[in-house]
Amino acid sequence: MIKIAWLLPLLPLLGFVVISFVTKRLKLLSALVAIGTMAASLIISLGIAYEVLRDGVTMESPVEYAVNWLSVPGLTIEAGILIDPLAAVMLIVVCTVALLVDIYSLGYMEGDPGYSRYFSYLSLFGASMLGLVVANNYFQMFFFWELVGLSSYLLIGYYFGRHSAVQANKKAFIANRVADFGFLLGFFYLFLMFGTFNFGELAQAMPAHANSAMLTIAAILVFIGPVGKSAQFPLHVWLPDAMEGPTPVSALIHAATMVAAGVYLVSRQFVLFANAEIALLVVAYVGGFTALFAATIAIVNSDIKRILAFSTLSQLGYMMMALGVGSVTAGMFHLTTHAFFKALLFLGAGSAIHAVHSNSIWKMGGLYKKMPITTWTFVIGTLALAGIFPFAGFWSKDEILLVTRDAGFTGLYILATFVAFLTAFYMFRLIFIAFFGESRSEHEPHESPLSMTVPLLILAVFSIGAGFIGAPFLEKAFWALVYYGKPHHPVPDLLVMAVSTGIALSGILLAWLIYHKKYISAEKIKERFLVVYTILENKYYIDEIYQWFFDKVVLVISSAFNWSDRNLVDGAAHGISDSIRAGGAKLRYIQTGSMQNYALVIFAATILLVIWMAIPVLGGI
Amino acid sequence: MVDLSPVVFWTISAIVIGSAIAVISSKNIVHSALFLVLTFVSVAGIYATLTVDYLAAVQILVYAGAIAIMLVFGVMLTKRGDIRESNLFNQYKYIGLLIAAGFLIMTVYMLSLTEFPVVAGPIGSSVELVAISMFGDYVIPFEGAAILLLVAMVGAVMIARGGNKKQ
Amino acid sequence: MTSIGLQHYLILAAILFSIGFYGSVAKKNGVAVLMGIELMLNAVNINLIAFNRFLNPDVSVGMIFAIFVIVVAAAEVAVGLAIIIKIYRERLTTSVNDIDWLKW
Amino acid sequence: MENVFYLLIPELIVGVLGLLLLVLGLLVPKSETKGFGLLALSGLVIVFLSTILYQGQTAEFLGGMYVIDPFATFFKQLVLIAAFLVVLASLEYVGKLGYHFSEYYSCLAFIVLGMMMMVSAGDLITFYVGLELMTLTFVILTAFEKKKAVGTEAGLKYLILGGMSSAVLLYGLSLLYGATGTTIIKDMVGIISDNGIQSILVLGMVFALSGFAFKISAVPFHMWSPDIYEGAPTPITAFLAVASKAAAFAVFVRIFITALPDLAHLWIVIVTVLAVLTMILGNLVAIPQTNIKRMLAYSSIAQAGYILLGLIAFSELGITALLFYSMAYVFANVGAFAVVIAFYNKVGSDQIKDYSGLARRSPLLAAVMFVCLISLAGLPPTAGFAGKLLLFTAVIEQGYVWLAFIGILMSMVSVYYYLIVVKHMYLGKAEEGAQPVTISVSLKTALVICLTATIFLGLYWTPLLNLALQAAQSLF
Amino acid sequence: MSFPILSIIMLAPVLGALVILMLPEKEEKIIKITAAVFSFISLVLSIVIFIMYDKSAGGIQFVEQIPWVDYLGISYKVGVDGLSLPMVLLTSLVIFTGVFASWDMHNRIKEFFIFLLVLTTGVFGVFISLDLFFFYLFFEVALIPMYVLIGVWGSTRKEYAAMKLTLYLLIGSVFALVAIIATFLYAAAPEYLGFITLDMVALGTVTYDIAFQKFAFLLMLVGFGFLVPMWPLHTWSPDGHVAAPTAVSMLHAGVIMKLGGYGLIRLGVFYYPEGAKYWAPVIALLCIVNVVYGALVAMVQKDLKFVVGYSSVSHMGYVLLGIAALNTLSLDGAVAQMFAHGIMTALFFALVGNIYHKSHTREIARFGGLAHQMPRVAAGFVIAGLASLGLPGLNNFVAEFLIFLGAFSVDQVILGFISFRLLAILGILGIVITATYVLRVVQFTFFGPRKAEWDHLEDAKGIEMVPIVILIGTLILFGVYPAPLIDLINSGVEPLVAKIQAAAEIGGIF
Repeated sequence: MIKIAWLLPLLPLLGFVVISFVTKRLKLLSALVAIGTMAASLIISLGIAYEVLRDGVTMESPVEYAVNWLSVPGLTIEAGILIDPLAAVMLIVVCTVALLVDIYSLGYMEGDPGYSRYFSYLSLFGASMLGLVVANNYFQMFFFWELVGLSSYLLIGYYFGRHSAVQANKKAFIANRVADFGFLLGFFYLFLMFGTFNFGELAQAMPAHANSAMLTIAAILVFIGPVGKSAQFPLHVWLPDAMEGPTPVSALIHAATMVAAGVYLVSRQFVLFANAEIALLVVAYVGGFTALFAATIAIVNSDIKRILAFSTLSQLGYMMMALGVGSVTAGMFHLTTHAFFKALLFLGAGSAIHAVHSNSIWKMGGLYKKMPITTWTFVIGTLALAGIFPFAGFWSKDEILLVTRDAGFTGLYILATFVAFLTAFYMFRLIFIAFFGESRSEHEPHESPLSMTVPLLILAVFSIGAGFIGAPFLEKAFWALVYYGKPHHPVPDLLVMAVSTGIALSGILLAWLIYHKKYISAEKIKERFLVVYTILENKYYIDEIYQWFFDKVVLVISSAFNWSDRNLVDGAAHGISDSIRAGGAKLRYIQTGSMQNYALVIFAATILLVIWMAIPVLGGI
Repeated sequence: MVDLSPVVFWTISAIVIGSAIAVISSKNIVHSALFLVLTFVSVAGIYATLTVDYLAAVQILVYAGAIAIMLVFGVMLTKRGDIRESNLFNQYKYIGLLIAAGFLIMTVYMLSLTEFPVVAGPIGSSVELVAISMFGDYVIPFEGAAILLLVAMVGAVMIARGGNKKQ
Repeated sequence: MTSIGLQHYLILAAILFSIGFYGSVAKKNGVAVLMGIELMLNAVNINLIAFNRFLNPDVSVGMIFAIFVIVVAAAEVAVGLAIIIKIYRERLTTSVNDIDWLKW
Repeated sequence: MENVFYLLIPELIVGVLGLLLLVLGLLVPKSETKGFGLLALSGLVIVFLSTILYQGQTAEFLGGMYVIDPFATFFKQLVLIAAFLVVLASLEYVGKLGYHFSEYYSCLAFIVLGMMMMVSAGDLITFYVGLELMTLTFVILTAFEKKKAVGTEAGLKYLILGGMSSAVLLYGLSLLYGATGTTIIKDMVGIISDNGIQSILVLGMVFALSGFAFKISAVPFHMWSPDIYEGAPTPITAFLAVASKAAAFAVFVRIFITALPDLAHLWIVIVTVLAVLTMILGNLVAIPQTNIKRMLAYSSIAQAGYILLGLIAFSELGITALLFYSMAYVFANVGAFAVVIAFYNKVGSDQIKDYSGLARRSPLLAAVMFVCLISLAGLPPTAGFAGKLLLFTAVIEQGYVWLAFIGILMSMVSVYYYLIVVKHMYLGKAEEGAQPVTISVSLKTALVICLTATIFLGLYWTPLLNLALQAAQSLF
Repeated sequence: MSFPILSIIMLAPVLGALVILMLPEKEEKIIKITAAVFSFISLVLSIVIFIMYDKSAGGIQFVEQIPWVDYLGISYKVGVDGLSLPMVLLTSLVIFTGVFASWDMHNRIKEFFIFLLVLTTGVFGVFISLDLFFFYLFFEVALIPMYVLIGVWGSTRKEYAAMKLTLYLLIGSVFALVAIIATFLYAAAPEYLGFITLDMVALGTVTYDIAFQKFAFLLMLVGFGFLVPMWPLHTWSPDGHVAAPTAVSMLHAGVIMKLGGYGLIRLGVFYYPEGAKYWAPVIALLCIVNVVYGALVAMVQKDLKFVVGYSSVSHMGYVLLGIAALNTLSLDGAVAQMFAHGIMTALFFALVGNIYHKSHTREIARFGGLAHQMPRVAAGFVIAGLASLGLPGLNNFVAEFLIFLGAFSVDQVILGFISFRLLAILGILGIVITATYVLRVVQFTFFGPRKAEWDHLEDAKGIEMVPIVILIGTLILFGVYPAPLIDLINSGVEPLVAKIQAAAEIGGIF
C-alpha cells in the first residue's frame, strides 16, 4: 500500500474534480463521490499503517520515493512520498475524521443549496491535507500547506451570503498568509544553508550547524508557519472566527486536522528545532502561553462553537508545548486523541446547533432529554478533553504533563496543570448550561438523523479507546513508533496522574457548583471581576488591535500612497506635459503676423550668428 | 591700381548714401521714389568709377528707367489719403535702426579683417565678355532668367486681375 | 586722401545694404518696403562688381551675376507691385503693418 | 567639349511643358479644363521616366556650371514625385476654382524647372536663378487666388521676406565669390584651402547659411512659413512644404559639403543650434494650433530640424539619411496635405475640430492621415521611422547622443499633437447628419500612392536606401 | 528554408485584419469568427512550437532569415528561444481569449478587430524578432493602435488615458531606441565586430566596454522601465488598464507590459551584464517600491479595474526583482512570472469586463453578493485572485517562488542596512498585502448578501466561458506541472546566466 501512497491525495482530488464538473447537479451523488474517495483513502491509509507495522518502518528508516517536479540548475523540487510512523498515524487520523465528517455532513447539510459545492470543498481539503501529510520536502509541504489554507478559506466562507462568514474567511486567510510568509522565509534560509528542501537530506546536514544563529533564525521563521496554521498566539485570531463555517467543517478542519498541521510540521522536521535550542524554547513558551491564554477566554464565552474553538487553541498550545519541551511523542499523541474527541465535540455541537438553530449556549439547555445520543457522546468527548481517566485525553494530556515536568520546565508544568483545571471548568460550564438545566430553546429540539449520530457514536468509541494506544503501561505502543531521536518509554508517574485528575475533577466540581447547582452566582463573580471579565470577553482586545493596525496604519498608508500617486507621481508627469503645452501656447505668440517683425528676427539672428562667429572664444574664427 | 580719382568716388558715394537715406526718411512716397531714381543713377556712377560701363548703362536703363517707374506706378495705383503722409515709419523705427546698425558694424568689422589679394589690371571690353559668357557657359541661367521674366509677367497679370474691391 | 580700394566699395555696399534693410523693415508703405529691397540688391551688385573688378578682372563672372540680379529684381518688383495692388483692392491699404491676418 | 546636352532633356521637357500649357491656355476654350491637369501629369511622368534614364550617371558641363550626378537626380526625382502628387491633388481644387487652369499648371511646371535648376546647379548663378524662378512662381501661386485675401497676404509676406532673405543670401554669395574668385561650387574648396579661412569667407558663409535656413525654414528663420502655409492654396502649401524645402536642402548640402568643408567646424555648430531650436520650437508651437494647415506648417518646421541632423553628422551616412528622410517626408507630408485638400474640397474647413468623426465619414482619409502623421512622427512601420532611424544613427555615430535624444523626445512631443488629430478623426463624433466625405479619383490615387509608399518604404527600404546612398556617395 | 512557422504565427493576425478589412461592416458575426479563426491559427502554431522546441538543445530555434537592408546589416530574422517562446505562447493565448472576451461588443466591430489584430502582430513580432530593427518596429506597431483602441472603445477618461499611455510608452521607447542605436554603432567598431549589423545574436557576442554598458543599460532600464512599468514611471498603466476595452486591457496588461520585461532581459541584461550588475541595486529598490506601493495603493481603489491595474504594477515589480537578482532562479522566475501574470491578469480583465459589460459599473462599493447571481464569474475571479496572491497549484506561485528564492539567495548589501535579502523579504511581504486587497475585493464584490439590484445579471455562459476556461486551465496546468514551462525558460536563461557569470565583478551603483 505504501507504493500507492501517492494515490492518497489524488483520490480526493479526483473527487473534487468530478464533483465540480460532473456531478454538480446531482447532490447525493456528489456526496457519495466525496465519501467514496475518502473511504478509499482511509483504506489505503490503513494498509499503509499495516505495512509500516509489518515491515518495521521506523522514524529513522522511512519509506521515501519521489519524482522531480521541477528541476533547474541550482534547484530541484521533488514531488515525493515520505511514509514513516508519524505520517501513518496522521494519515489514519485525517482519513478517519474526514470520512466520519463526510458521513455526518450527509445529514447535516441536507437541503443546503450548495450541497455539491460543500462536498467538493471537503474533497479538496482532503486532498490537500493528505498531500501535506505525505510530503517529503518543505516545498511540497508548503504547497499543500497553502492549499489546506485555501480549502479552509472556501469552507469558512461557505455561507458567502453572510457578512460574518466572508469576513472570517478573509481573516483566516490573511492570518495564515502572514504565517506562511515566515514559513517560506524559514525554509528559504534552510535552502540557502543546505541547498535542498528534502527533509531527509536536511536532517542529515543540520547537526553540523547545531545552534548556529542562522539555523535558529530559520527554525523560528519556520515555526511562524505553525503559529498561524495551528493558531498560536499572536496569530490565533482567525480560528474563533473560522467557526462561521459549517460545523462539520469546524470539526474536521478547525479542530481535528488542519490546525494540527502546524504540530505535524514541527514534528515532521523536529531535527530542525532540536538543533536550535532557542527556537525550541520559543515553541514551548508560545505553546504554553497559548494554552493558558485561550483557556481563559473560553471561560466567559457563550458561543458553543467558539468555546470549543478556544479550547482547540488551548489544546494546540498544549501540543506545541509538548513539542517545545522536546517530546514529539507526547505532542503527536495528544494530536491524535484530540482529533477524535474534538471532532466528536464539534459534531456534537453541530448536532445541537442543528436542533436549536443557534450557537449560543444560553439558547440551549436541557438537551439531554431530547437528544440523548448527542448529549452523552458530547459528555464523553468533554470527559476526554478534561482528561478524566480512562478517556483518551487523560493519557495524552498526562504524557504531556509528564514530559514537561521531566524536561525540567516546572513553570510550564504548573501552567499546564492549571490549564487542565480551566479546561475542565469551561467545558463543564458548557455542558451544564447547554445540555442540562432548563430548556431555553425557541425551537423544539429533536435528535439528529442517523447519518449524524453514527459518526458521533464512532467517534465516542475512539474518544474512549484511542488513549490506550499510547498508554504507558503498554510495552510497544505509540511511543515506540512516533518519536524523535530514540524512543522514550514514558514511566507512569502516579503523582502527575493524580494531580491532573484531581484538578480536573475540581474544575468539574466548580462548574457544577456554579452553573448547575448555582450555589455560587456567576453574576456576582462577573461583577466582582468586571475588568477581568471585560478583557476576557473581548479576547484581550487582540482583534481590535489588529483591526486598528489595519484601519489606522495600513489603510492610512495606502491612502497616502494613493494620494501621492495621483498628485505627486502623476502630478510631476502632468507638470511636465502641462509646461510643454503652456510653452507651446506662449511661444506661438512670437508669430505676430507682422512681416517686418519676422524680418527683424531673421536679421537679428543673422547678426547674432555673425557676432558669434566673430568671437574666437565662442568657437568663431 | 586702377587710376581713379578718390574725389569722384567720395562724391558719388555721398550721393548714393545721401539719396538712399532720403528714400527712407522721406515722408512722401513719391519723393522716396524720386530719391530712389537718384540712388540708382548714382550707383551707376559707382559702376562707372569701376570702369564697368556696360553695367552702368544697364543700371540706368533697367533700374532708373524701368523699376523706378514701375514703383511710381505702384504708388499711384494705390494712392489713398494724404500723399504727404504716405510713407511713414512703423513701430520698428528704432529697433530696426539698431539691427541695421548692428548689421553694418559687424559686416564692416569682418570686412576690415580681410586681406584681399588685389589684382590690378584693366578690364577687357565688358560688353564683349558678357555677351560671350551669356550665350556660352551661362546659357542655362540665361534661359532660366528668360522664363523667370515670362512667369513674372504672366503672374503679375494673374494676380493683378484678381482681387475685388472691398470696403 | 588715400587711393580708393576694394574695401571702400565693400563698405559702401554694406552701408547701402543696411539702409535698404532699414527701409524695408521700418516703413509702413508696401511700396517703400519694395524700395528697400531694391536698395539691398543694389548693394549686392556693387559688391559683385567690385570683387570682379578688383580680384579677377579678366573674367566677367561678377558682372554677369549682377545682370542676373537686376533681372530678378525687376521680376520681383513686377510681382510685388501686382500683389500690392491686389491687396490694396482687397483691404484698401498698402500699409504692411495692417497685413497680419495670418498669425500665431 | 563633348556634347552632353542630352542630359538636359528632363529640364527641357519641363520647360516646354510649362510653355505649352501656357500657350494652350490661350487657345483652348475655357470649358476644356481637365485636359491641362492630365497634360501636366503625363508631362511629369515623362520627365520622371527621362530622369530614370540618367540614373547613376555623372556629368558636368559648361565648365561645371551644371551638374548631373546621382545626388541631383535623386532630388529631381523627389521633386517630380512631389509635383506629380500635388498635381493629382490639385485637379479637383483647380477644377472648382474656375479660372487660370493653364497658368496654374504651367506655373507648377516652372517651379519644377526652377527646382531642377537648383539641384543641378554647379555654380552660384544658376542656383540663384533657379531659386528665384522657384520662389517667385510660388509667390504667384500663393497669391493668385481671387476672393481670398489671406492668400494675397501670404503672397506678399513670402515675396517681401523671400526678397529680403535672398538679398542676404545674395550678399553672402557675393562674399563667397569675393573670397574665392569663382562661382563654381566645386572649384571653391581648392581655393579656400589655398587661401585659408578669411573672415570675409566666414561672413559669406553665415549670410548664405541664413538664406538657406530661411528657405528650409529653420528656427529662427522660419517665421514666414506658418503664415504662408496657412494662407496659400493647400496644394501649393504641400508643394512648398515638401519640394521647395527639399530643393533648398539639396543646394544647402551641395554648397556646404562640397565647397565649405574647411569651415565645417564653424557651420556645424551653427546648424546644430538651429536644428535644436527648430525641433523644439516647431514641435512646441504646433501643439496649440487649431488649424490643420498651420499645425502641419509647424510640424514641417520641426521636420526641417530633423533633416538638418543629417547635415550635422557630416558623413556619408548622414547625407544618406537626409536624402532618405526627405523622400519619406514627401510621401508623408503630401499625403497629409492631400487629406486636408480632400476634406476642404468637400467640407470647406481646415479646422482640426471639424475632423471629428472622419474615420466614419471616410475611412480612407482617416487612415491615410493616420499613417502619414505616424510617419511624420517617425514611428514604425512607416518610412518616417526608417528615415529617423538613419538620421539618429548618423548623429549618434558622430557622438551627438544628446542631440539624438532631443530629436527623439521632440518627436514624441510631436506624437501628442498628431494624436490630437487622430483623436478627432477616430474618437470624435461627427455632427448630426454629416455626410460621408467623397473623394475624387485623382485624389484617391494620390492618397493611395502616399499610403502605400509610406508603409512600403517603412518596411522595405533597401531600394530607396541604395538610391540615397548612391546619391550621397556622389558628393564625397 | 523550412516551413516559416514563426512568420505565420506573427502574420496570421494581420492577415486576419486584411480579411476583415474586406468584409462588410454589418457582418459582425463573420468578423468575429474571422478574428477568432486567425488568432486560433496563431494559437495552434504556438502550441506546436512550444511542444516541438528542443529544450535539450536550447538556443534559438525555428530561425528564418531574409536579408533586408544590407547597408545597416538589417535582416528579417526571427527565431525563438526559451525566453521568447513562452511569451509567444502567452500572446497567442491572450489574443485568442481576448477575441472571445470581445464577443459582446457591437460598436464599430470591424475597426476594432483590425486594430486589435494589427496590434497583436506587433506583439508577436517583438517576441520573435532577432533583429533590432524589426524588434523596434514591431514594438511600436504594438503601441500605436493602442491609442485608437482605448480612445474609441474605452471607458472612464478614455481620451486622457489613451494619450497618456501612448505618450508614456513612446517616450520609454525613445530611451530604448537611443540605446539600440548606440549599441549597434558601438559593436560595429573595428575592434569588435568590424561591420555594422542589427542582428541581435551577433551583437550579443560583443563584450562592451564597462562605461558604455553602464550608460546603455541605464537607457534600456529607463526605456523598458516605462513599459514594465517601474515606479515612478507607472502611472500610465492603471489609467490605461481602466480605460481600455476588455480585450485591450487583457492584451495590454497581459502582454504589452511584458514587452518591457522581455526587452530588459533580452537587450539589457544580455548585452550589458556588467551594466546590469551596476544598476541592479536601483532596480531592486524601485521594484520593491513597485511591489509594496502598488499593492498598498490597490488596497484603497474603488474601481475594480483600478485594483487590477495597480495589482499589475505590484506584480510586475516581481519581474523586476527577478531581473535585479541576476541569477538562474530569479531570471527563470522573472520570465515565468511574466507568463503567469499575463495569463492571470488577462483572466482578471476578462472577468471584470464581463461584469462591466452587464452591469455598466465597476464601482466595488455598489457590488456585493454577486456570487449569487454569477457563480461562475465569481469562481473565476476567486481563482484569478488566488493566482494573484501566489497560491500554490497556480502558475504564479511557481514563478514567484523562483523569484523569491533567487532574490533571497543574493548576498549583497545595497545601501547601508538595506541588503538584497531584506528587499526580497519585503517582496515576499508584498504577497501578504496582495492577499489582503485581493480578498477584500473578492469579499466586497462577490460575497455578502444577495442584492436585488443585480438580479438581472446573467452568469457567464457559452462563448463567454471560453476565455475563462482557457485561462484558468493554463494557470492550473502550469501551476501543477510547471516543468515544461520552466525547463523551457531555463534553456533560455542558461546562456544569459553564463554571460552574467562571465562578466566582470562590478559593484552596484551605491
